[in-house]
Amino acid sequence: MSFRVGVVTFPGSLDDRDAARAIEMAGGTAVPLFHASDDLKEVQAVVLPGGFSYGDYLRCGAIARFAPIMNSIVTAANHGFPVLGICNGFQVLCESHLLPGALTRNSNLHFLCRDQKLKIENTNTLWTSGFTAGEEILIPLKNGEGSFQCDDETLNILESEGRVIARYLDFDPNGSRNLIAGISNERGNVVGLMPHPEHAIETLTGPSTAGLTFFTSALHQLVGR
Amino acid sequence: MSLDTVAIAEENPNSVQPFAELGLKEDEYARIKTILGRRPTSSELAMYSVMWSEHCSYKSSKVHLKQFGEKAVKSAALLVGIGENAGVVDIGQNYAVTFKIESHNHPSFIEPYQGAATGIGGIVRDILTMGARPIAVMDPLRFGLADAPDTRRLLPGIVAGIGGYGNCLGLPNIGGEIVFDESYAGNPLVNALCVGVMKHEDIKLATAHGAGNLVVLFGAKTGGDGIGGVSVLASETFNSAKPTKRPSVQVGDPFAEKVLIECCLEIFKADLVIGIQDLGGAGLSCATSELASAGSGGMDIQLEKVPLRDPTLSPEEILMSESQERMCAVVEPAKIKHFMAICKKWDVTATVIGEVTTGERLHITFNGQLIVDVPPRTVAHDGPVYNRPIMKPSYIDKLAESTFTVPLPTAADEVKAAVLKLIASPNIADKSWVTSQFDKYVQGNTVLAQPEDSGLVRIDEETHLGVAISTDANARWSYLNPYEGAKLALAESCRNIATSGAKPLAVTNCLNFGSPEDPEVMWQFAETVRGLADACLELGLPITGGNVSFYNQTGSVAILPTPVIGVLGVIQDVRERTPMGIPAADLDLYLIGKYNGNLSGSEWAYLHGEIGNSAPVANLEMEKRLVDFLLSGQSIFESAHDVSNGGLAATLVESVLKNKIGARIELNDVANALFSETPGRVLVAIAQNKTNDIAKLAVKYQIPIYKIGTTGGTNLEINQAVISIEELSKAHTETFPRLFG
Amino acid sequence: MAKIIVEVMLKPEILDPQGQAVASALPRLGFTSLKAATSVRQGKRFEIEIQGDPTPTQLAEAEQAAQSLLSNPVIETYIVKVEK
Amino acid sequence: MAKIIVEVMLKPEILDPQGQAVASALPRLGFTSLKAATSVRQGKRFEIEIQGDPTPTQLAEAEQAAQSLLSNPVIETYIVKVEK
Ligand SMILES: Nc1ncnc2c1ncn2[C@@H]1O[C@H](COP(=O)(O)OP(=O)(O)O)[C@@H](O)[C@H]1O
Ligand SMILES: [Mg+2]
Repeated sequence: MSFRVGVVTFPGSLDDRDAARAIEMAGGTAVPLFHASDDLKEVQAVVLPGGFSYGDYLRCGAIARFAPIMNSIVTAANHGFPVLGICNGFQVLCESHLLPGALTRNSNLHFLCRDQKLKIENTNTLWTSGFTAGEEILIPLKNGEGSFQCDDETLNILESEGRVIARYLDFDPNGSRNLIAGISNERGNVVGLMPHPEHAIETLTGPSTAGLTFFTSALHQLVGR
Repeated sequence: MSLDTVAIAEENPNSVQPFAELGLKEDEYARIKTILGRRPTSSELAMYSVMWSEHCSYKSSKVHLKQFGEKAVKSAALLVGIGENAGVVDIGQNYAVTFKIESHNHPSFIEPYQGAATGIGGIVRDILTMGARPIAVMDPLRFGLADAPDTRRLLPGIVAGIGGYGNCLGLPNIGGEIVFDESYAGNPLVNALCVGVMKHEDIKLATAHGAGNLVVLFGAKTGGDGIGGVSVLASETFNSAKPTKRPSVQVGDPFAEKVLIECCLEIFKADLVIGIQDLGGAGLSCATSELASAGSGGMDIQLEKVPLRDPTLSPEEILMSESQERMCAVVEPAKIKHFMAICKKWDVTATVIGEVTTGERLHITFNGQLIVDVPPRTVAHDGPVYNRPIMKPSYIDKLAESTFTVPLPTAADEVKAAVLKLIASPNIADKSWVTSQFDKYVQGNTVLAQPEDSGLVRIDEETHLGVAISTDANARWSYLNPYEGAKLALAESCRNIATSGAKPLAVTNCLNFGSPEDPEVMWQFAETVRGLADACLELGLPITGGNVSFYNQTGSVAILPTPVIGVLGVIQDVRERTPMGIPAADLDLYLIGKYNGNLSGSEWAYLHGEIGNSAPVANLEMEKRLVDFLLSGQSIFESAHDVSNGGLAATLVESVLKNKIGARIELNDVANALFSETPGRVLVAIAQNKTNDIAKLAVKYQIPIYKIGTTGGTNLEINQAVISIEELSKAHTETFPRLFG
Repeated sequence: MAKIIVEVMLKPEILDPQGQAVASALPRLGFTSLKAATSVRQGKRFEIEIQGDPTPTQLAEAEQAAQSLLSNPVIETYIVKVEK
Repeated sequence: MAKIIVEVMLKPEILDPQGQAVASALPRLGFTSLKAATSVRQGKRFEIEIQGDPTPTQLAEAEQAAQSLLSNPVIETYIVKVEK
């Protein structure tokens, strides 16, 4: 059975083709979705890719959130539809209130591109089930506003419910609370991740192939293999 | 504000015009009058003045640059040569690649962030204009001393600007240079390179053919950017009340450019343009006159149709505006609807502003009044040409006769201290404080990027075809001997390409110099061009384009002559590339190529306040063999890293630090061996059972090779000197964060 | 001509690295009297310029825009005002 | 407790991509009455909080800081004021 995953292109999306490549490499079929349409084209999951939607001039993801495609995604996600937001996609998910908190300027105020070690904290989400608990992986991180911030109450909820899916290891790249690199919603179908798994799918172009597991995880769960 | 029309110019032939304020010489102004048979209108004057500026007309450099065409070998790979927005080369499999470097030195000094950002924006549009999808950028940079306060203002701003714009466009930054020297104080160099790829049939040219075809301006609206000089004209001649001072600073909108890129690529794919030109320096003046000049007919433009961001702009200013993120295309009427639909999809403003005519003249009207009536060629191509006086500077012979000494370490602890000192110096230190602000991963095809010898990008995911690019300049050698300096820069760039496993194919350049009106600077320039042209001939490489930046000086003191050379290489299978870092223990380390111990122009000498007395003499015949040696040996090299700035010491340390695998080295004449920057050398690591293979290659290509050590352990050991990887790493990485926070 | 102004600041409990960078630069650059500042925060200011006085609809929409678009209520607060 | 406020805006003739992004988003999101806005500009707001009223030295230094650190005179203008 084919596994159709939509990849949304907003004006200013950059890593959309890379996300599509990762989906295909994981064995799925990448389906391009355009911001201006609300048609999800019968995909079984959606990836919101990295980039600078609408230039991200106001706040990252602030304008993308209002795109027609997001209406469909928000509605579907509230009914358990799988969504992975990477970098700018994570920012869009927070702005859309599908995920709590917000991503703010890196604490050193610079854009930062580096190979970042992560610890996978939760393997119960759709997008992380292929990892072993506590697994350490190395994948690229590249953003200017990746510092995860939220109030204490939200943080407590995220931690106590095990919704922190990945944490930065060995190096704090941006001042995120509790070194949070990625979180999920309550149900585990919506995941936001600041680093870029789609850039760690072949050793030729990335620091590892561990990123592929995010995509194969969803594939295996949804196709039931 | 009254409008100066052609009719008025004919009626009032003797009106006083501020040509000098616009940078035109008296005889240049006279020449315009001769061409037109009357005085120019203020709009025409504005057009001629910018198009005949040094920046646009190459009036001081033209006579020299001719050599690039005259001497060049006829290369079958060259699909589009010098003269277009960027040259195009054939890399096989029906792919064509275009690449070019441009300078944005002066704007970056005034406003570091925006100056550098718009530098990236401009070169990317040049590449896009050829019909190519931009796939990567690079940024060779030069600054005054690293700890000077002005460098602390400039460097972070320039770096943030390059990242801010390039990252937002989704272009991986795959390399560049950062060099500090006091000669660049008050005059930093910000050069930007872009490379793009297309299929052969997609190549586009800047030309306007076919009477009745439409001229479309699309992209950002036109504002008052970059027209400081022309406001003088609008105010002093035609209006007693001066308009508000126009900003000469151009502000970039990378999002607008990103959308423009996608829009253009979709337009190209649907084959909707006859010709296309980006708007860069000199804005619409340049785009219209160049399109018309390269075409078969004339052109009529209705200037009032240009969408404005600032409604108070005068026609002169509209013609001159350097607002970013704009393009100009020539489109057949039958295709205009489709063209406009694609623009609409991407939310890009597009306006028909005129059409191609059967005549021979460029006519520009403003609300029905004729304000420009010129033969386009006279604006775009027939600018003045100067054969400026040249004079060999006296410092050259004085230095050549001088002897110089620098302290050299001998005992083990001295060697250790010297290596640590060298690798902590700003020119050699780790640059990741800078390069980590650039996205090198986007597009998912980056195989090698900084700090590798060259940037290497995959072009085709199925066939694994790829291209490599390196940019290099050694300004100290160019200062000592500009002819050899240019040759050496080209040789180094080729070597960097081959070290990574790619075959050098074509050359671009950005020649950064002081004032051409200074005969000594002009001599440096002439010698540089001669050297580069000779070197290209000898290496059999075509020059596909480039850029000249003059007037890089503070007061009467010129920068070091800085020819930045970019070489493009091709690699058939990117999986075969050779990385710089030592990948494993128990490999043999070989130094390929012979050193001569000369420390002139070296970083070690510079650290002791010395420049030396003579540049090395480039041995291009040997460099050619070295390239062949490296390409033939690709399959046996586990890693390869060339020896350049900082000598073998820097090469060793960088090779060790990349993967944190140590090495044990034995050297005779240790200090010279470590710190001399003798060109033509590469450090390679091979498996110990490959000794025979490398020896055979050495014989075949007559390249001397020296086994200097083995890999492994947690130290770099050089004879008796033992330096732990930790100590190396600390020395190498702490400098930039300490300087720039 | 009037301007509807929207001022957006990070909530006090949210880390403000830009404000912090300014705070630490001030004394370094010799502005020693400002060392006594208890806090430095950096926010955004939007100026929406309109012809004539703002209508009640415009003010209401500006308020809504401030809340939904111009600020993120998770981390920011805003104020809407009118300047002539 | 008082606040020295520094407002920094791009000069009117300088392109403001941020303001433009907001301007084009407003009508798209249904804030139609704001479509009539003649311009939308985005700038920065700094709040320097101090104990008690600002001294003349503090104000003078804030002015200087606004000019040299907080704004870029090549493309921006600033205003310094005090809020209680
Ligand atoms: N401004 C920059 N931007 C991107 N990469 C840079 C920059 N400066 C230096 N680099 C990278 O750092 C590495 C070392 O630079 P350099 O010592 O000049 O190399 P080489 O001597 O081999 O040409 C190269 O990979 C180069 O591309
Ligand atoms: Mg090198």
